[in-house]
Amino acid sequence: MNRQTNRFAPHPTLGGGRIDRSSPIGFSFDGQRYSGYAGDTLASALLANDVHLVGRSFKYHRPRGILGLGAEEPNALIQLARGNRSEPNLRATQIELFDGLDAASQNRWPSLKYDVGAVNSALHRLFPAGFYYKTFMWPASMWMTYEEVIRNAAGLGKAPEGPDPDRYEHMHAHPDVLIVGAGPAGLAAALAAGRTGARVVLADEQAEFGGSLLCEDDIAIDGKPAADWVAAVVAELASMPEVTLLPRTCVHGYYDHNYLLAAERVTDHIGAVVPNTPRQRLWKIRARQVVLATGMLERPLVFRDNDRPGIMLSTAARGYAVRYGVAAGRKPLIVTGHDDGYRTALAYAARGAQVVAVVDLRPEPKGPLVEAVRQKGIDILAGYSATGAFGGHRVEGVDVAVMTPDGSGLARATRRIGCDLVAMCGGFNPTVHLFSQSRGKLRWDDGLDAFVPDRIHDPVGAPQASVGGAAGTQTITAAVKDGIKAGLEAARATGSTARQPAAPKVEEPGSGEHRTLWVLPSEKPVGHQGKHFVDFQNDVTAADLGLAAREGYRSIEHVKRYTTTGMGTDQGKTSNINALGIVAATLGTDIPSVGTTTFRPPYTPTTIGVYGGRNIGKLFDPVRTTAMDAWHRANGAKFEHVGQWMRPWYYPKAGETMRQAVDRECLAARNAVGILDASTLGKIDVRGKDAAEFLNRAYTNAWLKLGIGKCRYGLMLKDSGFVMDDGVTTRLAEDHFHMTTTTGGAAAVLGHLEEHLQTEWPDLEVYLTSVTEQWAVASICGPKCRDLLAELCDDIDLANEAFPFMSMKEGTVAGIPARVFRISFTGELSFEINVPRRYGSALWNALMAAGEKHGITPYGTESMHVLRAERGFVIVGQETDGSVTPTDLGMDWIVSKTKTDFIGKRGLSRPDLMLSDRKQLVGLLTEDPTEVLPEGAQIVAQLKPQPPMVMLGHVTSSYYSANCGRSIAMALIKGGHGRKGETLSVPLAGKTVRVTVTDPIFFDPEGSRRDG
Amino acid sequence: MADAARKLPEARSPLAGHTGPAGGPHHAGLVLREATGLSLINLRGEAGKSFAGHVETVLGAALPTKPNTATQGDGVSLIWLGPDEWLAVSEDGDSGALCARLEEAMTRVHHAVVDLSDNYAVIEVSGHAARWVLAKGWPQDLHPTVFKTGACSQGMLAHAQIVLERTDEDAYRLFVRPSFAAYLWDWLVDAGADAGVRIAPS
Amino acid sequence: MQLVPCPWCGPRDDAEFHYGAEAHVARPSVPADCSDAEWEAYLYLRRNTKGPFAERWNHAHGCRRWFNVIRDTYTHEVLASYKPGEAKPDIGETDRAQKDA
Amino acid sequence: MAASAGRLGPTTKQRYSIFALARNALGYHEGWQQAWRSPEPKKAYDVVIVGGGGHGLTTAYYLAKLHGVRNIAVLEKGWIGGGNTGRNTTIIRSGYLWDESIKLYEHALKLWEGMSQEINFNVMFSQRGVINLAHSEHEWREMRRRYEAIRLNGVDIELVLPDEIKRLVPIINIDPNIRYPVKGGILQKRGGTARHDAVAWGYARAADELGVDIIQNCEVTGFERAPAGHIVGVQTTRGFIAANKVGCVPAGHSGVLAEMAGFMLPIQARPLQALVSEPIKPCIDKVVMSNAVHMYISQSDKGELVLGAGTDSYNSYAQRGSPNHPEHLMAATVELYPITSRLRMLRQWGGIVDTCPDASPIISKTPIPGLYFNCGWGTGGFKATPGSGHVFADLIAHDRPNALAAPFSLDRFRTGYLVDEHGAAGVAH
Repeated sequence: MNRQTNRFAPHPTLGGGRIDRSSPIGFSFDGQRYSGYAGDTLASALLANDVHLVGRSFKYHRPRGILGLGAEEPNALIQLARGNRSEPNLRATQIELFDGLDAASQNRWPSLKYDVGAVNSALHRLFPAGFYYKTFMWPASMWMTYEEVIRNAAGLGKAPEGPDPDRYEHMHAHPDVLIVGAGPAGLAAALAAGRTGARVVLADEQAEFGGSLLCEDDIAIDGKPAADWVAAVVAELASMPEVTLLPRTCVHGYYDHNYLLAAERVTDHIGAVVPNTPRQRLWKIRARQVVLATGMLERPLVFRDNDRPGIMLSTAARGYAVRYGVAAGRKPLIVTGHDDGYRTALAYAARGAQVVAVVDLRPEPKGPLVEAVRQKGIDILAGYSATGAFGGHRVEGVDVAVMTPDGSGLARATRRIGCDLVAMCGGFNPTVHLFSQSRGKLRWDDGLDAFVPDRIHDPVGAPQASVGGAAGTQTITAAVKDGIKAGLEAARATGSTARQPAAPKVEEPGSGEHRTLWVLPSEKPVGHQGKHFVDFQNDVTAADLGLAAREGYRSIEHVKRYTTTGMGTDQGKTSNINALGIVAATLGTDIPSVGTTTFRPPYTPTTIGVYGGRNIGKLFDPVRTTAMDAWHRANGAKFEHVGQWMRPWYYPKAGETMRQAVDRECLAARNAVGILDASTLGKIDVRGKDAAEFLNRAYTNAWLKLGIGKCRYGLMLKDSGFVMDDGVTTRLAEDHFHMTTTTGGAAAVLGHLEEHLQTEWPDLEVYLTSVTEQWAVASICGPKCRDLLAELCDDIDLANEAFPFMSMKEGTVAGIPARVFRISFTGELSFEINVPRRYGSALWNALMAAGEKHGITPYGTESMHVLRAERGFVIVGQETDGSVTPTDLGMDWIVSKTKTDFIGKRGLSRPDLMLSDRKQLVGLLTEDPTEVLPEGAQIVAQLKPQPPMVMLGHVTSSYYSANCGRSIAMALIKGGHGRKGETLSVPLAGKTVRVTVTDPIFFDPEGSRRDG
Repeated sequence: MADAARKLPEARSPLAGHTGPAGGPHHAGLVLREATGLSLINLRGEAGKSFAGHVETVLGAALPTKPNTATQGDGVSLIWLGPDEWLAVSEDGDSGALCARLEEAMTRVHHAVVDLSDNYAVIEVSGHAARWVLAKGWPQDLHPTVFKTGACSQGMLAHAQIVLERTDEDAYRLFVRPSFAAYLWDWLVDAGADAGVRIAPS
Repeated sequence: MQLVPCPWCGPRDDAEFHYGAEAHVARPSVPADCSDAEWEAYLYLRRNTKGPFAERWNHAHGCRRWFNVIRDTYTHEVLASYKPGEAKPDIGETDRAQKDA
Repeated sequence: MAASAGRLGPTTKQRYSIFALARNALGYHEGWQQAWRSPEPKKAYDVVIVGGGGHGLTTAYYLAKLHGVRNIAVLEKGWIGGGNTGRNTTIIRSGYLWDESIKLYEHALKLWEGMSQEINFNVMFSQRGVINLAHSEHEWREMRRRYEAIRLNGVDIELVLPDEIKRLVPIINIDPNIRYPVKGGILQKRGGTARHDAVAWGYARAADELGVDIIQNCEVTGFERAPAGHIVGVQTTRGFIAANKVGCVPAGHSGVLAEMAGFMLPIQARPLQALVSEPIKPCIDKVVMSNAVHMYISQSDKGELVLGAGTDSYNSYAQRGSPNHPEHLMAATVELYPITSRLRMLRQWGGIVDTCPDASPIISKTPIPGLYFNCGWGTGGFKATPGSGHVFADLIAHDRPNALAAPFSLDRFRTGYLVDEHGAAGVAH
């Protein structure tokens, strides 16, 4: 294990950083063992061990080091762990160190030091932005080969090998005030809002609250170090019952009406499995008020070869020193146009580093910070440009030169200064991603050289405020003051109030005017020597942006997509504004007129698994089961999904194929007793004096005169004239009906009817109530089923005269109060026995026991399909697909000729629904009776040796029918009703089957078996 | 319905055989129990008319008219489901008799009285972590100041559509279609893992 | 996730609702008198306004009632919600442009 | 057609190739011309195309190339390719159900196959294969009907069973006990993906070479008609532009333009959301679509998994949707592709799809003579891009639809002729 050579010794007054030097943590990177401390990130620990080379850039495979301190990091992308828990593309700056952490660099082969991909950097002239649009087109056949090479070179990390062992969950929250970001502004806002007793959620992506204050050692609040104020505020917030503190929680998505998503890392930092605890939790937050306190991000400077490892943002360099006690370099050089850069010089000098120089873009930098650095005897090169950096796997120095007054060129020759760390400060961007996601309008602030929030999108529906750095505020004093004001106003707007807390006294270094140069001038024009990186991750240079503008890709959205700037995993956090500045200059216009690209969620990449939550596996979607489900499972049923229902498909006995089982079930149904669980059919209670009139309007046939206790089959259309559902409705009383629908159509039919009642015919006195699951239904059929029922029911006269077809009797079956319907979907004598669901399995068991001697045989949906097809009954959803009319189905008999209106009537008389050659329902018999056509097969009149050929229609249902002793099929074919007796062809892959068109009824055409 | 003189066979509740044995850690934050034997009657009618009076006389509880509230009577609670729809929940298990009395009172009034005692499974969710666990799958605000005792609401708990009623400080009652009951029970047990789950005898 | 104000249950997530497109498109009282074009207009032709739009929502997972909302289909601001049968607030819409086929 | 004013021949373009790249590398790539000119709009054109997406640009290209119309303008209210062209999940296939749809989408697929070479712009059309999965018996039966209809229309298609699907897509979960098990599917080997932005830029460049004026930041605000009713031009944010014929191809905004022209369409503008993961090494090279769980997946050349969902159910022009759809999409993705759980979503967005009651497009004359509409593509627009432009150019040039476009007239909603690509309306029994 290397000693941590780059740790600063703890400073007598400034301390040793927020790490715990008493608890070392062992970890490995690319197989090499290192150690860090509790409180380190992987990045700070690597730097502590003098590891700067951490990755290879996406396109040119240039060696890359750590650039940032947190979410903005474009380079240090890490593959964490191995096997099923492996995770690609994590930012080392955001991985909290834990014992045994196993990290690897990405996008390099064979190793980080010696990467073959670096050849791209050597041949970089051949790979300008968008080169791939201009080549790989010849010869056309080679494209897929070229693409294979591109795909294997692309991508950064690798997906894990197997399924994710960790669990995730969601959590809904409804705070009065959501505060995003727990820096000075956010903490102040939370304090002000929390003290009113309002419901407050304070979320921050870091493990500790405090934001930028954690990385500064030159700020005092109320006379004490800023960290003490942070600790005090957090302690008070923790004591408030209605305040929820969410560290390690990144609010990453801002949607309509103050609905925000945040992902909490619950156990990632522990690096061990915690039982009964999700790895991450997705907070779904509906906030009445939102306060955005998301701070600022520092901009890098664009100069030649500004991507050498060891060149990083100034606040990052300072953060490693102050927060983690790490010397990112022993001989730092600062390049800045902003006073803030001087704080980094002071921080390093105070800790014993030898600050080589401060290169200041401004000709006459002045102010307290500048004076402090001067007094330290540090060389300040005013009005200088960093013309370029040099070094291979580590920066070794920069070339500097005096600039011309306007900063466009060099006034004198360059000279070289050696250093081992370059801390660059290109200015600061308010973090406006969430504000922009909420569709707020930004405006360009010339003073700041940055976009700041301007107009909130929907102040009434989604009230919101931005404070602190996120609003472009420059000082901690103003940030805290604004935070208090915004927090209190937000709480008051939701009805809670309290005295406004006094703003604490903040002592902080003042800073003066800054200077922004989008590209630092060097000896050669941009693009002629070296690479001026704008987007470090996607290897986009200033020259690429110039090329895009030159080729006519002028809109910033075109520039972004053509050069892919800002499209990496850092989403342009360090590159977007620099790119805008350069594009505006290239087009000879200003940034406001170039505009910005749209900020899209998430703020930082978010785990797909946390969005899935616990709605996966067994809980992905409900499986609806009937009251008799336990029996079906116990008796070896094979199941079929029907919508969300799980229905018995067939009941194979030992060794039976599906075909054999279905044949046995169908024969038993017509020769002994078949029993089907029909509980899943939709059932609707229809009540009210206008119930019959309502049915008259909903169905195609007549309902007014249906007798009490009588049943009638109904076909339901949409107003387009196409069939949507069917079922049997029974009149229970003058004003009371019991309607059934198909299993799949239950919700749609209830919705369709309820919509017409509420919005078209509110005057009708009709109430609908779903009773689908009140009743369990066992349907028995076959010649012996009356005898079976008679054994279990002695209070209903089951004789045909007393209990005719399509009628209903109430009585007791197997001791259970029941409604018995003479409804038959098989064409056999049939009784559908409805009992309250709680007695469903008792009824089924009683029928099975008593039915033993009658040869009772359970049958599933497959046999039900065969039996009904034998009788020519259609199934809505199988014979129909939303474009079929009653006439097409040969069901003119059910369409009332006398009613002036019903839903669908006017639709039926539209021209294309009246054509004689529409696709119409027919039966098909194959020449070879054992040949079963595949459902969906197409029927052709003129057979061709090869496709294409004109198709007449398709097979909707097709089975082997044991009862008919042959295969049977139904089909919808053009002009079908006029084609009875014709012979047609069904061309399948490999063979063609000859078929004869018949009536779609294959068994007991006269219906003689119906009454047993 | 024929009288129940004959011995009724065994009735199975929607979650029979699924909840597993009663028991679990005493300190469990989540306590689950299937409530059985209740009469659940769906009522539809016009709140402002005599329909409301008939309901009150028969059930002994005033019809709630404020959306998403429930009123309690002696052994009965009336849950608002819509501007002209309520669910009466009675501890008197003879739902047939209750329906008959209601029907008789309302012969001349536009109404619907439908016995749904088997159309719902009823799951009682209680314990100090009840709200925390429900909030994992229930998008509406459950804060005590917003969803007070006696409040009710309809919506989706995970992927099941339910009626949710707050019956006490840390106690809720869930009404869900029986075919979704097993799914919802499994979801609750899974979501309660971090709080500890105890199954109370039903 | 928009907040849709159900006139009975109050504001709820849009995932609780079923959408019904343009409001105030009544089913013709005597369909038999409608031309094919008029029936097409009832079946399929709906305003598709960008901006304040009178539309129908059904609180499918809640009280199951249909109601109308004025919502801006671009900014998603919700301007009003009202029960069926209540008059449509004026949002400056011209009357339904009839297809003069 | 008005005689085209005295314009010189179209500006000839440098040929794109590896040699051109090498040549320009020597001059620091400062020698490349503009891909398209972005001129100021002229006062009058023979034909004005409203909508600068893929469909609008291909229409202009084919009008100029095949029908000899030289005086064309494409008016785009924002930046070309900024609408659905820049927001879709780039899937290309022709495996539809109805003959009319199969013929139109296959026509487009054939045009895709020669596109990069024809417009000398690499659109990276990658025929890696598209699989539609069936997750229930009912869906498997529907899939079989689609398979037979496609096959007999002479289009390449294969039935594939779970084991074969696992071989083609190693990361898929074919466990028969998951909630929506893979029952099988159909594979179209010639289907695949393409780089969507490149289609807009490539056709803009090719159309510009033929003299088409591509005018961005020019929103149409009204239509002008002659007393007799014929279209005579459009009002725009950059002034009035005369035209003898106007072809509108504005995708999500078709309802807005129709209302401006005084007639209504059966179109609703609905959000369609999609998302990409962070770029990873190749782990899936097929495109796989699952209707039952509203989820489809492919992997871009850069390494990002591209995931798409079904549309949101409400009207919206906000180019964004509700987060419950991506949430369900990602639950389905983890269910069918378990290794994706620890990958991370990089970016999510939405487009405005113009949905039709029968999920089929409208390529049609309109009640206003000289005004033509091409819209209603819903979620199927990108794959149809060259085919749509080809037939729409033909319609505009000849003022009548050809055989491919005829079934998609606006009139079909009046007559009841339905090309319903929703698939089976309900669930059987």
